Amino acid sequence: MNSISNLEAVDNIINSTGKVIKKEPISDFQVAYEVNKSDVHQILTSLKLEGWKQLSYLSAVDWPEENKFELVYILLNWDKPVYIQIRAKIDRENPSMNSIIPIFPGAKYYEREAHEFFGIAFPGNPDYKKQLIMEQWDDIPPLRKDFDPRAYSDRKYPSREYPDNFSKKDKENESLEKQAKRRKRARKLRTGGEE
Amino acid sequence: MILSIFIGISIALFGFVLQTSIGGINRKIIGRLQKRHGPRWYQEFIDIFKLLSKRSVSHGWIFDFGVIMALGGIIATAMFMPLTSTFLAFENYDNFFIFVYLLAVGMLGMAMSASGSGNPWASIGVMRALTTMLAYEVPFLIVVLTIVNLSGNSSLTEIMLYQQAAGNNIFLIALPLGGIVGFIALMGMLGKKPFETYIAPAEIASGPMVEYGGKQLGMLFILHEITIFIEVSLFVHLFLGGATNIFEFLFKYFIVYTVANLISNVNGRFKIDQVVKFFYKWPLLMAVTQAIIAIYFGWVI
Amino acid sequence: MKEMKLFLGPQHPGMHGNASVHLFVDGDIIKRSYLLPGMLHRGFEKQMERKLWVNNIALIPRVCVPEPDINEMAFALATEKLLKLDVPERAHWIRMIMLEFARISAHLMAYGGLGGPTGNYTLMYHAHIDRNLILDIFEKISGARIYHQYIVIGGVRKDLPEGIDEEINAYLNDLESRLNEYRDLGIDNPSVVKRIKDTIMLPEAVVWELGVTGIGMRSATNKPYDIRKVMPYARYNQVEFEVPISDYSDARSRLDIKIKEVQQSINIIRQCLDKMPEGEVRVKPSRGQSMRWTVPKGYVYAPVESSRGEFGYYMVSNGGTTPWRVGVRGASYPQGLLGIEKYLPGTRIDDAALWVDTMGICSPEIDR
Amino acid sequence: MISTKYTEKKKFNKQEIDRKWWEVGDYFRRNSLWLLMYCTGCCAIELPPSMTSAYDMERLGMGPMATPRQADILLVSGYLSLKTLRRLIYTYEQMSEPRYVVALGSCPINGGIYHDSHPVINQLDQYIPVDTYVAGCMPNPESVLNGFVDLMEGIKNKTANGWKKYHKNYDWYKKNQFDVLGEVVIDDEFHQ
Repeated sequence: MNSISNLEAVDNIINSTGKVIKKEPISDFQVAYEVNKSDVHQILTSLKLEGWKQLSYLSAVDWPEENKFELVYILLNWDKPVYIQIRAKIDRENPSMNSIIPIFPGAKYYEREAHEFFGIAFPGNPDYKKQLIMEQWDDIPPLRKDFDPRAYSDRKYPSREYPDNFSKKDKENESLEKQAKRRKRARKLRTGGEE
Repeated sequence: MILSIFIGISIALFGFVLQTSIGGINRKIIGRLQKRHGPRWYQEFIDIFKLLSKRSVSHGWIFDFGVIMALGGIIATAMFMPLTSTFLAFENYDNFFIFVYLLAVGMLGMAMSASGSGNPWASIGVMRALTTMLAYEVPFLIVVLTIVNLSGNSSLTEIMLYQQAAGNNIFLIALPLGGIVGFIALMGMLGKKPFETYIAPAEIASGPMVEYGGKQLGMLFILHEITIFIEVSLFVHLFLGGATNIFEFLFKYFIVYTVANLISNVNGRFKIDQVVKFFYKWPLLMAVTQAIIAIYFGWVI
Repeated sequence: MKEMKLFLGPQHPGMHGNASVHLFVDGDIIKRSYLLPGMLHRGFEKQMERKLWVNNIALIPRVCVPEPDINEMAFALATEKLLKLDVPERAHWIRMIMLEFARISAHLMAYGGLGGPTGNYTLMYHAHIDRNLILDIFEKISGARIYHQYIVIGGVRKDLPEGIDEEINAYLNDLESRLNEYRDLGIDNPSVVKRIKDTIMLPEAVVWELGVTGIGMRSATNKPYDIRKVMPYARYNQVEFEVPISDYSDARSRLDIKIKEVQQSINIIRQCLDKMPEGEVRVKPSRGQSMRWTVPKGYVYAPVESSRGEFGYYMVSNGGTTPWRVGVRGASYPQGLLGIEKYLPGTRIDDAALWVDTMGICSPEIDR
Repeated sequence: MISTKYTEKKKFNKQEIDRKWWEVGDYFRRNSLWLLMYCTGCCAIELPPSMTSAYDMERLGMGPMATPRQADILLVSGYLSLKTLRRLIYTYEQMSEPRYVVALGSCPINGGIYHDSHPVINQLDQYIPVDTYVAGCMPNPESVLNGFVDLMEGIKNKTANGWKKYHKNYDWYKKNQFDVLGEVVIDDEFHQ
């Protein structure tokens, strides 16, 4: 039950099933592999057969500069305690990835959530298109980097207006007020005059 | 006749006031059991009057009429209830079977009204309430028939007088098994845990009461208080030898209700099938054994 | 009979938190069921991407409300792994005290929550008053009752106050003496046992299929699958404790394990108070002013054993002043969503609320 | 200055009698406030301590109730996502009058810590009238109870009349609700 030998075992399994683009050891109990999109299913299958039976997490990361989404699968084997991150990049335009439900049935709702938050399609998942967390969402998927929740919130929900003299002015706190004024000016300079 | 009706209505009103106050005191006692302060003793009155002062929504005439019918039925039942062995409104009309019959009117009125609301939780609650009723009625009636057989009369005052007569024990002692069955059935009638299945706030959102609000709920609360008054009084009269004066009645009433409440508050509630199985197993067996022992062998303590 | 549709929640006394179980029933038997999540969604993962590393410390406890400290711990662990930062020795022990108290409070809440579905409200009242005393201890340590923001990146916010040891010990003795009372009132109470025994079974195959962790997994597999044992964080490798297990998973055995875990947590806290060294409690994670902290590039997943199972943060940093992506693995995600859809049908209406309670479903962490 | 001229003694007209009865009703209403157990957000975690033995809300005659029809107070405990707001409005309209709304936490006041979050609304009183606010994140049980005592004062002084406001400005509230929620009827897997 030595964690170093466990990491080597993982290395062997993954190298025998697919091509590894990049390997990142993170700690004694965790290792990350970046693989091709086409290899993901095979690697997950062979890992599951070797005892990595639990899908801990499935999600995506947005990389707008590279124009890619990165899918992350995190697996865990309780008997040989190693977390494995399997990462694969997919295109940002019309993103799509075959579902892993046949391998890990527990992925059903993770995939639905990824579709809702990133707009990634998961053919093979019977109802990935249905809405789950949000109701009648009317904008681009919210976890994409180009979505601005501030702007959406300002547009959709009226916010409370406070008059300038809302907070009581205290003689002792004049220094704080000066500080606030200074900060406001700095913010104005930084944002180019916008509030 | 007019005087009798007046006395009868006064008894119903007295029952309401009595049960509401004792219910309030019990809430305080239960509060202490649960390590807290508890509400004021007159809180139940405030709750009921508040409900009557609210505006309410109607769900059609069956919904409204059912509540009124149930309340009327229960008040009519309470009018026949003797308080002591000598004080009652209608002489010779205090037969046990009158109460069994008239209580059903109240139950059915409530069932009708609750189904009239059209809420699925309410119909599940009504189904459960009627099933529970079927479950506890059988053993209870067997025990009561034994009592009727022993005392030779089915009038409540006669049964009371039989127990108070010299040489006879009260039936709780005379028929120990039957007394236990009677008390378990009383818990079922009162809807106390573990037989609270048809109210079950956490499962079916308080069942039949789910759609009631405002005035109808206030009337239901009054109905509920008077029903409890009738049921507990029945137990006092049948098993505890009734009362010779009003203070004895109050004392016995308070003890019975408080014990039932205390037992209720340290128990969980059964599922509906468990309620039925429970009542048709031990209480039924005990009731039948008691009947055989008492009637055929004549072994009465 | 026609299938009837019922809503267990969001406004329903049997439901813990703001979520809704949609039941299609035939008589009393559930035929189909769904959990409708999302009522507590507040865009957490998006919010965290927009806030500085130090600001996030204030935001994260709000992910899971009944047990906020695990969020702080997972976030701190993940960030420290990215920074390759060593936390002072004393901070580890203080963190363990906080985490174990949080576990006790969450278990007491869940155990008292048994009072709702089974109707034994006295149990609920008793459990909540003990939990309230823990909140008072939290208030003394960190200044807040629920959201402590105490476990921060690089240690804990401040040292323990003077004289808290005696208070903690007194409380633990008090609680320990009452555990038997809890058993009598709850899982050993005959009328409650009738409700919770042999219901809501969780066979081992289902555990692996859904990915259930925590008490559900340990009760079904009969193996000590606990992250504190399997891959220890903080100083869990230096304290002695057992992981309660069972080979039969029904509602009762899971609650039994909960009470046993409370006992183990009490033991851990006592050991922590004994073994805790003196010294610093906090180091600065990065250069410069806290508003300009940066964290090196990297991907990391930091798991923590919560009261409901494996709770983890997946964090991606691109070297900036804010996290690039934060993903939260809610511990009750599998049994909450897929479990209710697949394995609740076939049970009775009465059991739905018990599923929500004994599986430890926490809707804020599902919705985020 | 009080006029000393003789005036005929006023007879009680119907309105006056109604007002008197209403005041009697107010006494009962403020001493028996039933909460609706709807935990909309995270402030609900401080409700069990204030309801159960530690602070014992039942002293004040308050208690939790299972269904909206029976309840008097709609307790908005914390932030409201759009999805919850829809259910909250359904619930509010089901409650029997007079009904009161108490908002806990800073999120219903101005958005609080989620002021720039996409699914969370910023201001509750745009959609339903609020009688009492209890600020704080999260408010202690003491302040929660204090909020309820404030509401009782409000009922006594007739300032807690949000439900009347809702009737009076019904169109305005409906317009706001419609603006933010869009379609009222939802059609998805969960609402077949």
